[in-house]
Amino acid sequence: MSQYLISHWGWYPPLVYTLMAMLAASLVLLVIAGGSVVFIWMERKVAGRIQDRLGPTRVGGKFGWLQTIADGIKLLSKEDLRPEGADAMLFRIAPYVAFCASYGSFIALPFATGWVGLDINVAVFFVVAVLGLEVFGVILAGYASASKWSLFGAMREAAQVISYEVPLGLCIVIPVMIAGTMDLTKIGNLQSGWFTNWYLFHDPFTFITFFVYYTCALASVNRAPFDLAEAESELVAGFHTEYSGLRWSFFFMAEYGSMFLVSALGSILFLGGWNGPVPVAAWIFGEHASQLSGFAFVLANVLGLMAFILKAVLGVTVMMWIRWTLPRLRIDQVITTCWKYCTPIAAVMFVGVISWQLMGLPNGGDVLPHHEQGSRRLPGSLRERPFETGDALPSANSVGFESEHGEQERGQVDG
Amino acid sequence: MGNRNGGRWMGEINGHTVLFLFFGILTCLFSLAVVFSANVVRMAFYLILALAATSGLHFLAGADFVGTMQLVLYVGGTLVLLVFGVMLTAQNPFISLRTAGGDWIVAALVGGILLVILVPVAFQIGLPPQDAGDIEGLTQREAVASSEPVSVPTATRIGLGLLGVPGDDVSGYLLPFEIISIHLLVVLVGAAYLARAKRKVVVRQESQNIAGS
Amino acid sequence: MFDLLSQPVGLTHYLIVGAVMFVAGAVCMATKRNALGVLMGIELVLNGANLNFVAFGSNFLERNPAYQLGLDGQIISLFVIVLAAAEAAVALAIVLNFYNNHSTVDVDRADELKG
Amino acid sequence: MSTTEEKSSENKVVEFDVRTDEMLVNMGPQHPSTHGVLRLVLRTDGEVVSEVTPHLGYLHRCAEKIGENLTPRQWIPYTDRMDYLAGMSMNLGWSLCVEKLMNLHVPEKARHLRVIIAEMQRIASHLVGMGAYGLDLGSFSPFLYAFRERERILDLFEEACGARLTYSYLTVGGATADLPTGWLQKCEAFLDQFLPVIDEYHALLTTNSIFIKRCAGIGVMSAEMATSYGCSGPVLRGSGVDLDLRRDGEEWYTNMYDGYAFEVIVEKDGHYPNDHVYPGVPPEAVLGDCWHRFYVRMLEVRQAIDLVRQAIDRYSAATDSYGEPVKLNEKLPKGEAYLETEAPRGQMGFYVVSDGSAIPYRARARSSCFCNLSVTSELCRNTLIADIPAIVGSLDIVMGEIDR
Repeated sequence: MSQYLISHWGWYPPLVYTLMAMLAASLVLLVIAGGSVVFIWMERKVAGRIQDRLGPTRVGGKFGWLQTIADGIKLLSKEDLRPEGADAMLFRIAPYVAFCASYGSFIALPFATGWVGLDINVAVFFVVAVLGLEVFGVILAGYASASKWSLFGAMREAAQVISYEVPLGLCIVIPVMIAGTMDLTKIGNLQSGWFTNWYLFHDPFTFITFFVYYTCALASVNRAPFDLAEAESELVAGFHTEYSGLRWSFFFMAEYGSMFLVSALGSILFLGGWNGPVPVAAWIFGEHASQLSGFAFVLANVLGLMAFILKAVLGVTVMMWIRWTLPRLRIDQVITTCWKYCTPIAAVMFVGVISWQLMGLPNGGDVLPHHEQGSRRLPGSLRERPFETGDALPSANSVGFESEHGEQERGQVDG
Repeated sequence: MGNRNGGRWMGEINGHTVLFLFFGILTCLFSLAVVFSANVVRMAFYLILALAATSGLHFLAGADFVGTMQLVLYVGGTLVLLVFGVMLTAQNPFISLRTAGGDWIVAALVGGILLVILVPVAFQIGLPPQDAGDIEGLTQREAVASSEPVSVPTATRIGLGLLGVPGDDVSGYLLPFEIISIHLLVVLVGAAYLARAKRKVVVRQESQNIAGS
Repeated sequence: MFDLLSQPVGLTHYLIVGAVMFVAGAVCMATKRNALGVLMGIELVLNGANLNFVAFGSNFLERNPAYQLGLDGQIISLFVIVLAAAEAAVALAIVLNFYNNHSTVDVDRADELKG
Repeated sequence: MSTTEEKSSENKVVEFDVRTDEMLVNMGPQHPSTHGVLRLVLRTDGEVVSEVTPHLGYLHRCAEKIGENLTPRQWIPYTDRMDYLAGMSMNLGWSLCVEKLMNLHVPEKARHLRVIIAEMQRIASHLVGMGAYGLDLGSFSPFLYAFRERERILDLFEEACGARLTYSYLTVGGATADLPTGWLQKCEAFLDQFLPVIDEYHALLTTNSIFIKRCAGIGVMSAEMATSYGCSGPVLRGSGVDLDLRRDGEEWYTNMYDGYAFEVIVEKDGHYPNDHVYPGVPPEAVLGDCWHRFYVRMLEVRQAIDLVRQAIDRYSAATDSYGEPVKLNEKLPKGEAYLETEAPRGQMGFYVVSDGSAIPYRARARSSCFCNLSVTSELCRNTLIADIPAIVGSLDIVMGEIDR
């Protein structure tokens, strides 16, 4: 489209590219904003049902589905207050920083094979990295508000998020290690076929890892019982105590964006991403979606997209369920949970998965036959051949890249 | 350089260029903002933005692993630490420490000289050779002057490089890697030790008596 | 020299951004009185240099193939990032210690050599 | 953190890592977890609170002064607004006090009616206390579960007296009206439905491991401390002091519970009466901590159910009157009377002095929550900020009663 505008209409190229980038960016923005509208509505409904009441019922008909929009309009029309002692510039910009971090990580999140904003081959890493930047928005908001409650919230958030990145990273490394790639699209496609191919069922260690991951993800996006940065019974509203109107809603959008993101990431890493529990697309089209083309590819991808969104939304729902059930931990208990429980467990799981792989024990994918003779059967480390020429590989093998399928792969390399 | 400034290049102003300009200008702007801002909290904020924009430049240069590392370690780790430090010491008299005018003049002078040295060097080194025949790899260069930021997997090769497996464009770095690992450990211990100042403070103990009874 | 904007992105572009960062960092180190400001200057200098390493190693840029660093550039910049993290931790510990003992973070006040 | 000299043998020297500065933080009067308009001034060093000073009086309405201008029956609605979560108990306390002055014995049926109402009110009040405590610890749903059941009690009260919050039902001489027909059946139906629901609360809060982590061992108050501060009610019994005015109070009050079988809810030898029904004390809990105060309330709810059931039987068996209230301007005998009753939050005392006219010369209330609140600064010293709501919430205060 850019090329068309330049060559046929003779537009000034930098302008065209800027416009195109802005167009794409606003599309993602709409997805996130729309997503958080749905999630906030969902949260109210879920909370209502959990608490034996109905939740919103009036605005927009029977299910109150316009309630969030109405609230959004109310928020838009609210006065944008700024405390007198606040650092004006930082106070204004902090919500956007938090939002941009949550928003930026969506760039690398694939929704189905090939349907991704930017196909980075270190996507897992990128998503976690950008999501981690959300902490700056919170810290700045807390500092700039010139309120002690906000400062408390900010300091808690900083301590908590930094701590939880360690076990979160360890948990993420495990599926990455099994897959042998950091490319989320590839990790997703490697789990195609029956649900036993999901890394959740890869071996007992990954099964536990998933729950550790979920706990850490919960903590890193500040959801109950780890929502200490905004603990309303202690810190009034924590870091966003002084915010009102639209700026406040940006924090909210960031929160719901991150919630979706971590559960989407979890579903790609452990729950097979866009692959359903049964290989439906493969039955219909005879091939896995990643190998299809044209209309069949789109159709299979739409199926996959639905499965993916379903899983991610399920993850978000469980987060809501947890929030409305459990009391809040204390900050020292949160940090203890991180360093005394999550980190050691994740480390043990890491070693466990390595041993499982090295010993060549059967994994989940062996229980039900894999549909395609695709890449899953290849050993992780050698799947992407690091060098085009085979001469470097003997040394690679000599440093311990052995696996059950090493023979086969080496044969290919030699040939 | 004039001979390269033809219509041929205009067509190659593309998304890559626009993004480069975006990130490059952001980087320069926020770096300068760090210098000219007096408030230490804002300086930290500008630094965060400058380094985040730098990681964008890394991505554009095809070094996506390094770019992500920059985000994780530098922006997400080091700078959070720095902001922590800023907030721990951010008492009113120290938030904005003014620099004397004389210092500014000297610094500007030194900085200007440095810039005057560096920029021409950048032009000399960075430019492609004028004479196409001079260098053997020219055709290859033409090929790699790519128009779109193509994602090339670098992480695997970097990882192997760090494990000491040399490849065709990477050397083995096992020893430096190990040294840095040890270094990090030493630094961690050292920092933890250093930060523990021996300040003695008296607190009342009633509550513990109560707890014990 | 000023038609850089009309050219595809090359090594020069990166080197200039790196130079600006480097100089900004150097000036920052020289002028800031807050110890943490000096630390930020160091980070800028390191990043300016880092950017150069990445640019030299990049296959993407219009450049003289004589300056081909390959992935070594990226690995070196990784080392720099890691070392910068370590350096920041130590420097921060020193600053905090200094703050504890002198109740200030003004480096101009750190002119006595006793414990 | 400026002093470094040792002041007394009680003090100890602590090494601090980072130089920090103390902050004064206002928790309240507008704060989600201060239960009304209580203002706590916290002196904190980071998350650690070194001193808590409660500030009162934001809800002061001169109720006692007003009591000197109204007849006792006219003052009943003002007692409703003291502990507005247990209006019936306030009415009862004042009525009994005035009856004591007048030496007026209520009929047998009125006595049992009062037990039914007072114990139902205790359930309703403890439900709020429990739900709000969940809120203080960040758990939202138990609050609504508690309110769901409380609504049904309020429905019953509404049926009996027409009001849902400020009842003015129990009054000098008995009650303003008899219980409507069918009320007892509804009440029994409620109790049958409510009893199994208590297990839900225990699952959501009492035995929840996060809940236990948050309150076990926090805000530990020894028995000596509790008695020396004049604490009462579940706060006192949570510290292991065996005192319940329903059993140990003045005869004028204990007469009301004559013939009722109940045990005072207090820990003896590591066990609570009836605690076999519910999960027992977790190993982390220390006698006198927040968890015990909470648990005592929960067990009192269970006990109140038994008491209501007994009272319903006796009420149905009684044949005399429900107790006609005295005239609105009934002359009071000259003299004075003081009576403490066991309200849900502790010993609620009323004091009346009469010079022989219909309007008391003095009307005073001794607040239970005021004494319970007075331990706050002692309990909250050197805790974390997050413990403040946990401790203050476990005292279950109502500012309306403290400020009056």
